[in-house]
Amino acid sequence: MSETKIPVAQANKDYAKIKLTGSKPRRRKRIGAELVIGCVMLSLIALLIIAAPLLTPYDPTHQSLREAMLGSSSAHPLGTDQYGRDIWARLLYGGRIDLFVAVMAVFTPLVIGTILGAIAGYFDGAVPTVIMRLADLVSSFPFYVLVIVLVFVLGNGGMSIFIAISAVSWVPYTRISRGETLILRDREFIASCKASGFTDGWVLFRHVIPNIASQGIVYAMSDIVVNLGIIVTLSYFGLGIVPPTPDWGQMMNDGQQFLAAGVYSLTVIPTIVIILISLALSFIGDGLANVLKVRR
Amino acid sequence: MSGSKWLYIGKRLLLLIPTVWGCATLTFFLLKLTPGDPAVQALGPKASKQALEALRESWGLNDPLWQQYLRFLGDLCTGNLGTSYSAKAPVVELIATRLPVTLIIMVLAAVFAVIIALPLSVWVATSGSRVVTEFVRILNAVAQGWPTFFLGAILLQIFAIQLGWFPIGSVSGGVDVAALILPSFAVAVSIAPIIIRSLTQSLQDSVNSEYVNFGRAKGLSGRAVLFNYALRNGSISAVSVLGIQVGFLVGGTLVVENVFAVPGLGQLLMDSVMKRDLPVVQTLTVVFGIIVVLVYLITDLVYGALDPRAAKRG
Amino acid sequence: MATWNDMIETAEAKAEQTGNEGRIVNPFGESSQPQPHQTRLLDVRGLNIEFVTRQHGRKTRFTAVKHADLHVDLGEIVGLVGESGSGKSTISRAVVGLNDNYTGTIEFDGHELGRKRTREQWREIQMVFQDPYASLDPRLTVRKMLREVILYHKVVMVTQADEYCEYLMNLVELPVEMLDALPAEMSGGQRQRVAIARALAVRPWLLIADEPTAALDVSVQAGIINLLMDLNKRLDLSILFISHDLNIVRSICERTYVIYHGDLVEEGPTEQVFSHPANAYTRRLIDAIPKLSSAYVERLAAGTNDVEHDEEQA
Amino acid sequence: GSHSTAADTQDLVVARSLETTDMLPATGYSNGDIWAIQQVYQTLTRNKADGSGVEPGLAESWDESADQLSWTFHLRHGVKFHNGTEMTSKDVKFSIDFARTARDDKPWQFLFEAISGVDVIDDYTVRIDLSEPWAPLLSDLSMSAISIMPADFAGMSETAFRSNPIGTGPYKVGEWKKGDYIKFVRNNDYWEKGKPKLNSVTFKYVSDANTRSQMVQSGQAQIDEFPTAVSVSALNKTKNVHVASFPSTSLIWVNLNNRKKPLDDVHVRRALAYAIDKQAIVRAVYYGQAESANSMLSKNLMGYSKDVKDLRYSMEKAKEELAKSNAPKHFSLTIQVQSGDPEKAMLAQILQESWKDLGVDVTLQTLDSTTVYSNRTSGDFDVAMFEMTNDISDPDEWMQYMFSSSANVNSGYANPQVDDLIKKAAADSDRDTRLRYYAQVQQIIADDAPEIPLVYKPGLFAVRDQVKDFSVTTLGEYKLADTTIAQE
Amino acid sequence: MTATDMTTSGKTAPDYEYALEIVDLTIDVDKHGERVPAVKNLTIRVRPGESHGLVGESGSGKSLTLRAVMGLFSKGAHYRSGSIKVCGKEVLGPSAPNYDPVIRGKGVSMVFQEPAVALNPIMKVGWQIVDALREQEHLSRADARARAIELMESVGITNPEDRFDSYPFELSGGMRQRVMIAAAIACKPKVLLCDEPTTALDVTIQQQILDIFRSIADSGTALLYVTHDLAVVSQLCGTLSVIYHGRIVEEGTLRDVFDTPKDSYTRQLLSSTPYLKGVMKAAKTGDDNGGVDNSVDNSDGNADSGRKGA
Ligand SMILES: Nc1ncnc2c1ncn2[C@@H]1O[C@H](COP(=O)(O)OP(=O)(O)OP(=O)(O)O)[C@@H](O)[C@H]1O
Ligand SMILES: Nc1ncnc2c1ncn2[C@@H]1O[C@H](COP(=O)(O)OP(=O)(O)OP(=O)(O)O)[C@@H](O)[C@H]1O
Ligand SMILES: [Mg+2]
Ligand SMILES: [Mg+2]
Repeated sequence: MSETKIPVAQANKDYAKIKLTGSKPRRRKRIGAELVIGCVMLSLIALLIIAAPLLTPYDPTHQSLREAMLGSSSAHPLGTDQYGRDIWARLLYGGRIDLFVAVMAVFTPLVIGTILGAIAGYFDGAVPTVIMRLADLVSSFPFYVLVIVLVFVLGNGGMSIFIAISAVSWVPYTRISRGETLILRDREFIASCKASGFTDGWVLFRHVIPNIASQGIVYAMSDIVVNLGIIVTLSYFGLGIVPPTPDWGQMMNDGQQFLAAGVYSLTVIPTIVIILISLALSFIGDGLANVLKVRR
Repeated sequence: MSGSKWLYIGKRLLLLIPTVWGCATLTFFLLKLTPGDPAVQALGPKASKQALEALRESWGLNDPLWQQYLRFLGDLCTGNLGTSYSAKAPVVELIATRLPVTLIIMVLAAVFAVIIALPLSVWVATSGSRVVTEFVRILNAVAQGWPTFFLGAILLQIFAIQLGWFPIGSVSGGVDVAALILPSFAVAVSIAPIIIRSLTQSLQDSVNSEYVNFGRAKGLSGRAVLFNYALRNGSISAVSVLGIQVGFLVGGTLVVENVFAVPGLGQLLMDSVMKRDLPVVQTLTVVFGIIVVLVYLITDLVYGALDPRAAKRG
Repeated sequence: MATWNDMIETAEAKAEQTGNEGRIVNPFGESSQPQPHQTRLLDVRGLNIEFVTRQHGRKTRFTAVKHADLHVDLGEIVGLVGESGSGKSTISRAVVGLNDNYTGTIEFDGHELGRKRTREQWREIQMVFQDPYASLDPRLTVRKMLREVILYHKVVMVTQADEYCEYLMNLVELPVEMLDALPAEMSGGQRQRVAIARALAVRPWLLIADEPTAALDVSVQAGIINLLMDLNKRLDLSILFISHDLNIVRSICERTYVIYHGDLVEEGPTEQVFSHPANAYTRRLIDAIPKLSSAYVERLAAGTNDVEHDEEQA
Repeated sequence: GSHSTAADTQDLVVARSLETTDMLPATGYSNGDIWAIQQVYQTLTRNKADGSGVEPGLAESWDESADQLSWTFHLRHGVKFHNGTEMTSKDVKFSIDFARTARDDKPWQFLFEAISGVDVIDDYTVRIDLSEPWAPLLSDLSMSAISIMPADFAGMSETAFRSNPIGTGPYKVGEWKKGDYIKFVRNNDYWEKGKPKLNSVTFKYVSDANTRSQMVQSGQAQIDEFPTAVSVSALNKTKNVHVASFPSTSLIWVNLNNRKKPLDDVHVRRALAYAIDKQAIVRAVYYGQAESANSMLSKNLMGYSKDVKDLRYSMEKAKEELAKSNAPKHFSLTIQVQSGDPEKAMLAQILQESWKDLGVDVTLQTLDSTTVYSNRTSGDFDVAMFEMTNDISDPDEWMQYMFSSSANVNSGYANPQVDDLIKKAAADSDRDTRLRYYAQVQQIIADDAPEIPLVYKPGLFAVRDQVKDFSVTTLGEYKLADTTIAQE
Repeated sequence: MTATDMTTSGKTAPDYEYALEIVDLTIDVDKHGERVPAVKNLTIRVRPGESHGLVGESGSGKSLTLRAVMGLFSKGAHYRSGSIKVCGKEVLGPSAPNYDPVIRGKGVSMVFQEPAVALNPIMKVGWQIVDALREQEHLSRADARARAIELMESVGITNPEDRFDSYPFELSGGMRQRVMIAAAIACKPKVLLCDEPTTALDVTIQQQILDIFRSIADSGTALLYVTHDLAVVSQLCGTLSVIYHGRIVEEGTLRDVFDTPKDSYTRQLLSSTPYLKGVMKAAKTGDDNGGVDNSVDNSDGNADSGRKGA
């Protein structure tokens, strides 16, 4: 049989044969040390919070006014607050609602904002304009007015805080997602999807959004800490999580009046936890950015 | 500045109209949704029911909502911003004394944030050292997790009480900038982490970019490359992040104003919401809307000045 | 699992039986999809494409393609050459349906293609893009990518999809194992083969290859071009081959169009265009082709290359 | 620091928890307004420092007619307004008429409803006619709301006057930055010779309690109004700073909605009252800087009876009472708390926990003060917490306000016997009789528990040692006319 | 083309034989957490005024080599051993373990592959030439500007005065590449490295750019020209090296290598050029062979994993 092809570099051949063991290739996505550290830190904190009943005999809401403001002892490892409640117990239980609200108030806007941004970036015409104008409007509306007023309308508590934050914080996700979509839209694979005859909705949800989601997800990591900060701030104005549900914002603010008396521990203890979470999320954010970075 | 630039600015300023209308409308209905009677606030808890009713009538609070809304829009269009229910003074007057405070805090905070963020970001981006990266990461986490009221208390304790460098809640006539330094710094600390993150990211990108390599290949010194190539390019994206953060600050400095006893718009806003002082809240949201639009415009102009490609992108 | 060779053998055996000489027969049998009726598969007449660009707020009209008449016959490989920005991609995007903002008519198999195409019409014309690094969804494995388009267009049943994917991999001469690879794990040439496989998956009649080798190494280019020629022959696939590499066009195309600033300035059988260019621009283009003078290549071309065997034995 | 100059210039800075928003006497109602109005304006009668009654103010003396329906006031001579004009009867008539006539934005008007007319007898004599005998009149006239202003606002419009107040007080308004501070400067023509001694007094609005303390600690301010109880010991330890405690009329109490089930059942209310450990509250919330309250009348007001037996903490009794009631075994209550008030929030949490043992499921609802007060007026609440101070030395206002069936404080409690006692007490001019009536009312209220008194709070002030002769009256008036600042 | 003013100093007899001398260079890169050599014992010598081609497929280590000469290792690339001398002076090697950047600009300079990303996007192109001149030649602003305009003209930029104030994004690819060349040769480097400078360009433009390089070399500058396009090499270079998987597999003069390639890889490279018209036609008409090798076009990314998987 005579060679009729364009001769090609034969030497390549040895290297070219890809030997893949099994049917699925081992796709070792390199999970960086950052992601591991961050996840371990966060899981530890989460574990403590979930296993709270096992780690403390105290009811975090149980007051014992006669045992208020005790220092650390074997009975109360972190002491008690001004109601005589065990601080360690409050710290453990306090994370439940805070983290739940903070995470949900990131997740929801992340999903909504990403979809809206993708739509705004992918299509031309009136709908994107409306979305972006709305985003402009919300972002020029003072955040705390909206939150505070919503908390008044809906009654204070985790649900209101969640709704209020969500109502505002979809905007950055929309902007991020739109920006990414605008870039992606010019990439040829979107054109190639369209050329395959896929409808716009199909392309949007199966190709655009999965490819742009990573940026928003990475941003969301730092947003969780921001949300914790908002909960703390609302507590400062007495609009946070409703007592007696233990939460960190309330704990910090309970400690606030003691600052003038030179007692810092009440505020410092929950602050340290939030800083640790912030650190963990920062690791996770960077780690995720590396993992989610779509290799070209 | 070319003619087209003015045209652009003009167009952007036109955007103020829908923004103002949107902000005002949103506030109007939100406040109407909230329980609480402004008349009670105005007359105090001891006032009689008849007095309350009479006051509500005279303020038109008993009219149908749409009438109130139309009247409100009419007032807004004619620039009649009304009189504060609680301070019983013209809203404009209340806001005018506080506006400079807030503006100065915003500007100073932006400046401080840059002063904090820039060296740290450059340090991380250029050193390439793990230790530095982690050190700055911890700084960021601490800045993010530290509640503002606590930071404020500590700053006051150290710089106002121990060292006596800055006044607390100055009572001098006019605006005492010295009293605004600590609050601005506290604000800067709270926004610095986000700026550091984005600046580090973009600096790292630009430090590793091909144009920086080419700059070096041409024989430029490290400093020249850092400043003219890496930093200028790297700061472009940070400018918009800073702009958004500063925009967010408008009215978001409530805690700082409370803790540092500086009378800014945030505090007025909080008080007015609490007091159901509709005319003040409405005017404030409009003012905030305008400031935010202007901040974004300035951001975009700075962005455009830094990045010649922006003009092309439109 | 059937190897490529087995597959080809069965295919060829089938081909012999059915007298369908030279065509690879789909192991799943010819589907119910209709075959083209016309020899003139694609007929573009008076295609005019304008872009409106905004610069500093001013609209400027720019005609990217000027009254182009162009046709591709069944089983033909037609070249379209021209310098960067001359409008090659613009034409191809209009033909394939990515740009509906044109005047003129695009007829396919005797029917005019409307602005809104049916799924069937989308299927008939497929395109391979210039940059294999950008034209594949980076998140999807080859299998997912192929399955998506196969199932979307209902080319085969779900249960047969995997087998059909393997068939496609064989068709584009990729190892079946690579079905589970991500684009990032593949070389440019392999990606381009995947892109071709995806285009062929829906059994198009016309393949538009928009500079499919421009981003690839010379050594890799050859493989892709071989593949395209092969497919053309085996599947009776018509190909509109767009390139600015005149060497390649000269090697594989039967007919060639030369485009210059949106004008189709020359059209004719490739050999004639290259040896007797009628247009000055075409001449300039041809003159610019770098000439490689290598005695070795000459010997190779002349078929008198025996050195290689000697060496290999040594 | 920059604080060593206070003594040289005799400029006093008071860090205040409340803002001054309205200095028109008849309309300013918050303590932030009243205590500022009192620096600039004066009234015909003045409250004695200990709150036990009134003494002459701008009126040097007065006579009551035999039928108790007409009072003649003799004005002090030579009192000048800040604009230099002398105060005369026509100013008094104008001011009283302005305060008492029905206007939709005057919150105090109800106090002066008994006044039927004001007549100018001569430049220094004024007669006030009453529609019925009214014992609290002299006290009422000491209210800041009825301060003496120049007739016709000295030619200004009401709005202009509101921002540029003119009174006869020791200080005049120097600079007023709304929402920030108000600065009073010495009135050199003040009628009390040798007063005031300070050049200026600045009321600086600082809502954050920590910051107020810090201002005094740093010398930025000389007085901090209402340091938190917990910071008292730390402040006392600070060099050059001490905490001064003045008697006050402040009462912290729990308002129950007597109309709502099951609070309409007296046994339930008593059970709730019994379940509150006031002693523990005094310790945990006030660090001993308060006193547990036995009566719903403030301790330092005339009429207070220390013999009133309150429902002392006893869980057994609470449970017994509850057993007597027809309340369900478990029921829920909502406590409304004002946002931004950590003290009440803390009390509410303690109540929540205290009542849990009775099977009461308590929800806290944080609302802005406007809504809390609106709800109190409209009866839209179960339980709410309030602090009350009185503005006049006579208990009538308090009694009317808190317990009468037409009370502004809407607890829904209506007891004809109480109404009758209050009415009789107001009409009676005999002090002892009045006291007896009031003691009776207090015991009835204590037993019926329509409202539950918690603690009496003193007025705490963190003061730099250099401040001399600063005092606050029981009714909250800042005595700044004698105050001086010494070198530190 | 005004090439006269480009490098006059090159004509005076230098005290070194090779303007660029790379000996036994080995460079490691991080791959999957391991450090593997990507350039192995590479030796290339270029005389002043000579154009040397470095040819190889994608990923063979061409850019790494050039970057080593520039001392511009990116993250993940590490110098291991060997020596690089520019004009007789060792810039990287046993006696100079840390790259000495002093040599950049006047000693050695480089033209990058993608002018779109290698020019500072927010700086006017003129200034990107001027800043090199000012830093290295200590020219005044005005002098540097005048010189930059001359340079721009010399690389075939029409209306250099106008173009001076353009931003890179306002220029076409060809123009950008010219600007980059002008900036790279601004300080008259003795050695100019070119990393596929025409790959992104049209044939017609490519031809013009090649002319510029030719005249630069003529003026005495040593040119190390990296490409995978053999035709370009045959037009420009006198000598060439063929690199394959980080190793030089063949070197010599253009004629030797092109006419009698010894290494099998070189041969396949030559034979894979699609200029074999006759062969092509045969392929179109002849019968097909099922046994085509499956994947002929691999960058070494897969090669490596393939090797490891085996
Ligand atoms: N969406 C668009 N909007 C405005 N102008 C466009 C658009 N798409 C293409 N053009 C312009 O149309 C002209 C032709 O572009 P086209 O992409 O068809 O060129 P090409 O021949 O494919 O070039 P290349 O070889 O670089 O791919 C160019 O000048 C380009 O700038
Ligand atoms: N910084 C780096 N980190 C890790 N690996 C690298 C790095 N730089 C290059 N490599 C690897 O070294 C090998 C050679 O890369 P190089 O860029 O020199 O190739 P090249 O010959 O220039 O290819 P091309 O023609 O595609 O430009 C490649 O396999 C590449 O993946
Ligand atoms: Mg194209
Ligand atoms: Mg390279």
